[in-house]
Amino acid sequence: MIFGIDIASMLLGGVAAGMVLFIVSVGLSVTMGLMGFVNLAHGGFAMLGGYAIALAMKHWGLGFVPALVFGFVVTAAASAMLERLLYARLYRASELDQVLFTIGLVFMMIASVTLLIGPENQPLALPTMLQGQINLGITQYRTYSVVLIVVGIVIVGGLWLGFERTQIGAQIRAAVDNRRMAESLGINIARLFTITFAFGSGMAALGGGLGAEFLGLDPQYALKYLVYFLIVVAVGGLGRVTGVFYAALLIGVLDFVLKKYVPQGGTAFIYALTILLLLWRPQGLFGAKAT
Amino acid sequence: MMKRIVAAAVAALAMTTSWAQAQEVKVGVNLPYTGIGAEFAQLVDRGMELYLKLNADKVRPYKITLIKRDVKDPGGANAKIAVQELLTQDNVDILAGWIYSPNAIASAPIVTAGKKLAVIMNAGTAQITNMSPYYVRTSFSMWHAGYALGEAAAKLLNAKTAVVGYTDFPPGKDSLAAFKRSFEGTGGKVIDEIPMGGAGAVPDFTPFFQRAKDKKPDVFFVFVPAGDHAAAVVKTYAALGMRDAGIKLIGPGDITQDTKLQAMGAAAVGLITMHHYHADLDNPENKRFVEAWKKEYGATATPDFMAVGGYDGMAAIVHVVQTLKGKIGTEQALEALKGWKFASPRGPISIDPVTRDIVMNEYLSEAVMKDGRVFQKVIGKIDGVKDACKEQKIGPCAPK
Amino acid sequence: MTPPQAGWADHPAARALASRHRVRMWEPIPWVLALAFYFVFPKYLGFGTELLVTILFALSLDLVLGYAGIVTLGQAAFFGAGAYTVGMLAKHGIWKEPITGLILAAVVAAAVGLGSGLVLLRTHGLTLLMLTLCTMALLEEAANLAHDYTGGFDGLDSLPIAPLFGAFEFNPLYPKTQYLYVLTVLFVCFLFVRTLVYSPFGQSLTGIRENMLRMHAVGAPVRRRLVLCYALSAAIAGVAGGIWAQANAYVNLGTLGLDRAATVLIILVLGGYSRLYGAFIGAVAYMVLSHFLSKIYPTAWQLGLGLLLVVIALFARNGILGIAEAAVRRLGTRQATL
Amino acid sequence: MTAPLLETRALCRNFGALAAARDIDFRLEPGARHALIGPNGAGKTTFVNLLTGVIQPTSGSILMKGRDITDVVQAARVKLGIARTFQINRLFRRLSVLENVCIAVAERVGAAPSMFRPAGMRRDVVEESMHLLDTLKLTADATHRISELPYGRQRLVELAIALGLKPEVLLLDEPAAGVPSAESHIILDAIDGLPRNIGVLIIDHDMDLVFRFAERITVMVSGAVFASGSPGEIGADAAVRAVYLGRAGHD
Repeated sequence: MIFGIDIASMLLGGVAAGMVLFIVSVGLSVTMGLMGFVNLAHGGFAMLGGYAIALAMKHWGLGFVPALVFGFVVTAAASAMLERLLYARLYRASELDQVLFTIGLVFMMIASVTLLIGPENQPLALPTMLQGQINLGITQYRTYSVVLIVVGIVIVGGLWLGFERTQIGAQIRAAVDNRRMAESLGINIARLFTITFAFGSGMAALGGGLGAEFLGLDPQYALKYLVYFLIVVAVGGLGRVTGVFYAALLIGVLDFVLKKYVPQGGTAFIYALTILLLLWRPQGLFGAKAT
Repeated sequence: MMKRIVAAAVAALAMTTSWAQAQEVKVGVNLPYTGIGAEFAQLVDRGMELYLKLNADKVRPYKITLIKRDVKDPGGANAKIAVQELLTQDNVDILAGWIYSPNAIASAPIVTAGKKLAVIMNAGTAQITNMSPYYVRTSFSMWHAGYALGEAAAKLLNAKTAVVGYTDFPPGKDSLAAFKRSFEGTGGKVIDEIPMGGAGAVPDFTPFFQRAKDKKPDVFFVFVPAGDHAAAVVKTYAALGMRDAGIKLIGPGDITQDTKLQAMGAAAVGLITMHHYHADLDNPENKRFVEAWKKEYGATATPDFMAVGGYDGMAAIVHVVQTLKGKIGTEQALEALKGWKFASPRGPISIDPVTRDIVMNEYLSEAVMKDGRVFQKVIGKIDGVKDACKEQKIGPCAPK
Repeated sequence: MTPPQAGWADHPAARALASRHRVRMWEPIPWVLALAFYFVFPKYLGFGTELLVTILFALSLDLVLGYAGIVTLGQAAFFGAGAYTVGMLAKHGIWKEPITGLILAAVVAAAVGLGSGLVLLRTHGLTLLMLTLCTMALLEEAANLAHDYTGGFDGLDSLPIAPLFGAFEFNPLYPKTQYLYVLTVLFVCFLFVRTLVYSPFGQSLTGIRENMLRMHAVGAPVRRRLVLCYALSAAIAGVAGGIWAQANAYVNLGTLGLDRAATVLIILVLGGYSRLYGAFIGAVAYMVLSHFLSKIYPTAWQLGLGLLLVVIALFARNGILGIAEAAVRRLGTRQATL
Repeated sequence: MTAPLLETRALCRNFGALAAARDIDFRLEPGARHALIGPNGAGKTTFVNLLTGVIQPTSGSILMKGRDITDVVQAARVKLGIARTFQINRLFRRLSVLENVCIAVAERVGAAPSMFRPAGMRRDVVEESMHLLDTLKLTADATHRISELPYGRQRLVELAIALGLKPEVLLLDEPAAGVPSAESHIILDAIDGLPRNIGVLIIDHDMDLVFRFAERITVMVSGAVFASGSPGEIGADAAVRAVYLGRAGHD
């Protein structure tokens, strides 16, 4: 029984952490897979979105859910503009130029937020009903973790449906698999890129807001979790929604379990694990075989 | 005739310059104005500036110029260059700042070579003041609160068992060592020690706290760096229902840093901390300090222990300037500070003439709800606490 | 097939190829400037030393990234390996002599490069990026965990580095010796890299960068070349790290971090990669800007830097040297191919 | 009878459920001028990739002069004398034409591992490369970057690189595709000028070129050898005409 409770709490904690990773990383995976664009500014969009959500709640008294919607929309719109104006110019540039450009963008985001709002952590108060503990029958657990898991499942389900059942989803899948083919089929790639990019950034914003309870929210957010997001994307495979989902859960749960039982190891495990996984399957656990 | 005028002019110029030199004292400040420590830099910076502003009459007739340098990160290298340039290019009379211990450690050889008074306003690793004879600390060492709390936990909170969770970097290990030594020395038992990730990014504390909860200790002693780590700790503690499980969360005041406390809200209620300062301390100096702070930086702004480190550090510098009449000789400056006493917002403080570290009161406080805000109620006080690490010559503080 | 005839060596293409490695008119300029810096800015020698070390580090990255086309985010692993080699040997009283210390640093870093290269260089793209990044992060964690030897988060301070040639002390406050020492080492390493990139080996690295499939098809042992290049680059990065530790008498986790790896990448791309002198231009531009912007306006230097990076990436694809080359070409001046 | 220059025995390669090469028995004799034809997707390029070691066969073996080289890696097969050109140009686009060839020649003569002597000072390499360019009428382009050349001339550089390896077996994957017809004779002339002991296998869709060049033709369909014989035999084979030439005729 004790053992069961232990397992349950570990799974709940790990899966909840994994959900946050998933929500932020999924956009990065799809944009990187679709556009082949190394977008290191993705964490910046999560940070900006998180701020939009936190500030809307603080200054306008918006509820948590409306604020999340607001954050999604604002970030998606802003990123769509950035994509049209700047990103689009670099689609054919080398990986390195893309890295340079997006790092520059992150610096600007961090500096702007620091100047305009301040360097400090931005508190994001959850609604009372999401705080505290919930009785799950076999065990008590943190309400918000459970909520996050439910939200994450809803999101992954929605994304899956969107990917598998909608026109635009089919187009994205086609373009991820073979961009030239998709273009020759008359898919408007530029429009597809903008939509995907905006949507991915919007998701990052949601992740920034939803994850603030665990990860906090400050200007440096844009960089400090980037490695984790990249690990999830690399392990999950580029452009794979379900791949990112499983990878995020895997990393979330393993990280949780290892930290709980072997805290002395620090984050070393997760790096070692990533190295082993990527050596075993360089295209990611769920990625398509590189051609 | 012409010659004489020129000579007079030169003499006058020479006088004005030497007069100006006597008037102006250059203080080279190194703080991480950008990067993850920017928030802390701002607090210390404001503390210094506020002291100068409130005590303009005490500074006169001298002029204190702050030359500020960004050290960006705790990496050490940038701090080293900053300190070196403050010494060799700006020819500062006094050095000040140091948020991060690694920066203070990296700068130590340069401070020693530069032979200038260096006032540490935050960095808390115990042995730092041993690393250069010119270091004087107006902030705290991890041992001040950690050691005091170990004793208090056993005696005042009647704790028999404790789990220690700490951020896995030197101040965290210091804090663990300090708490463990006094807690076990007073009859308690530390049943688990949990390193909780590095100081860089705030981890998700859930797995660590889950582990602590499973051990069912009387108290859970947590040291994490002030700021975002602390906010996450309090949230996680509340969310995992550890209070209902009868586990008291205790720690140095970093977990109830004033700037974060109100945002923690009800989750913070019941936290018990040992620290040398919080904004709710009841003494006239602190009342004046907090009021001035809010007037200066906005009604929602609040000073905290970092701010008071900057504030008291500047008080020490002004004392040196006044005592030496604006001509700063380093040996004399150190002499002037040894045994210097000051009525700080944190209560009476002095500089230990032997270790050049601060001597101050430690307050045991409990966070309670009062008038719709979280209030830190003092429930115990220890006067004149010295850094126990150096007092008892333990581990890294032992003379080599 | 008729045998190769003599006389082709006079063809312009052959002559261009044969003269490519010759020292160009302007090449002494950076070295003269570096030497002049010593006399003109004696107060800035600390900064200058850091700058020279950064150039050396960026040069090591240029070799793998600019010439062999290996996009890595883990170059600081080798910098750190070199720095910790020097630091740990000195702190624990095993080896204090600086020059041999650098050789040891190079050997250790090369061994790390060889080992990790053998395993990692089978991959490419994002996977390789993540693998190099994670390897570096793993080393950083290891250095943190082994604090009894490495000093952990605090690092190892006050390293007892012996005087250079037994005569020249490393003064922490006035790093004159350090500056000249680093400059000399940089020069030696630069000559090595320069020779290497113009050699047939360097040419084959360029071939691998330009078209790996073709290199396989001409019978080149591609992976062996890449691993060798990776190890050589690691050795140079190790020298950079080692000399950094000696000049600062200090080593800590920052030598192994992502910050350092990302910064050196920015520097190289900013200056212009696969151009040898891109490392110089990039390091000077980046460090001078960040140093002085942060002095004038400490809270906002990052904004200016970010803007600069964005502008460079958008409008000057080949970094600052790329802009210069384009300008020179537009002026109609004959430009030797680099 | 001496062993053939290159031989495959029951060579198979599957990609998942798809058999891209099925039981291919193939012989390339010394001095052969052999053409491999077949409809798109017949597995011709896969076959070349198997011969050069880019991919490994699922089963079967490859022999060179009687020696089993199935497990020999790609680079080592080049050293044994198997060279190829690619269907789509794979060149060092930012390097000069001369350098492109020099890289191959340097690799062959064993100069490439050398780290100290400047590449341009290897006169033997440079002169041989220049000579090759001359053979292919590329001398005037020697200083140009590949990216500055028209596609057709880039094809010639492909060939020059392969010739720079002094192969015994030369595999040409559509060497004339994209080359203006006025220049395609340069390719055939160059092949004609090769020593007679070299075996050449050419894959092409250009039937004029194939029939002009080949002394023997193998037809592949769906990953398997469909027919093999002299140009006359293949031209007269009704089945071949039905599956391939006939269809091509309708295009």
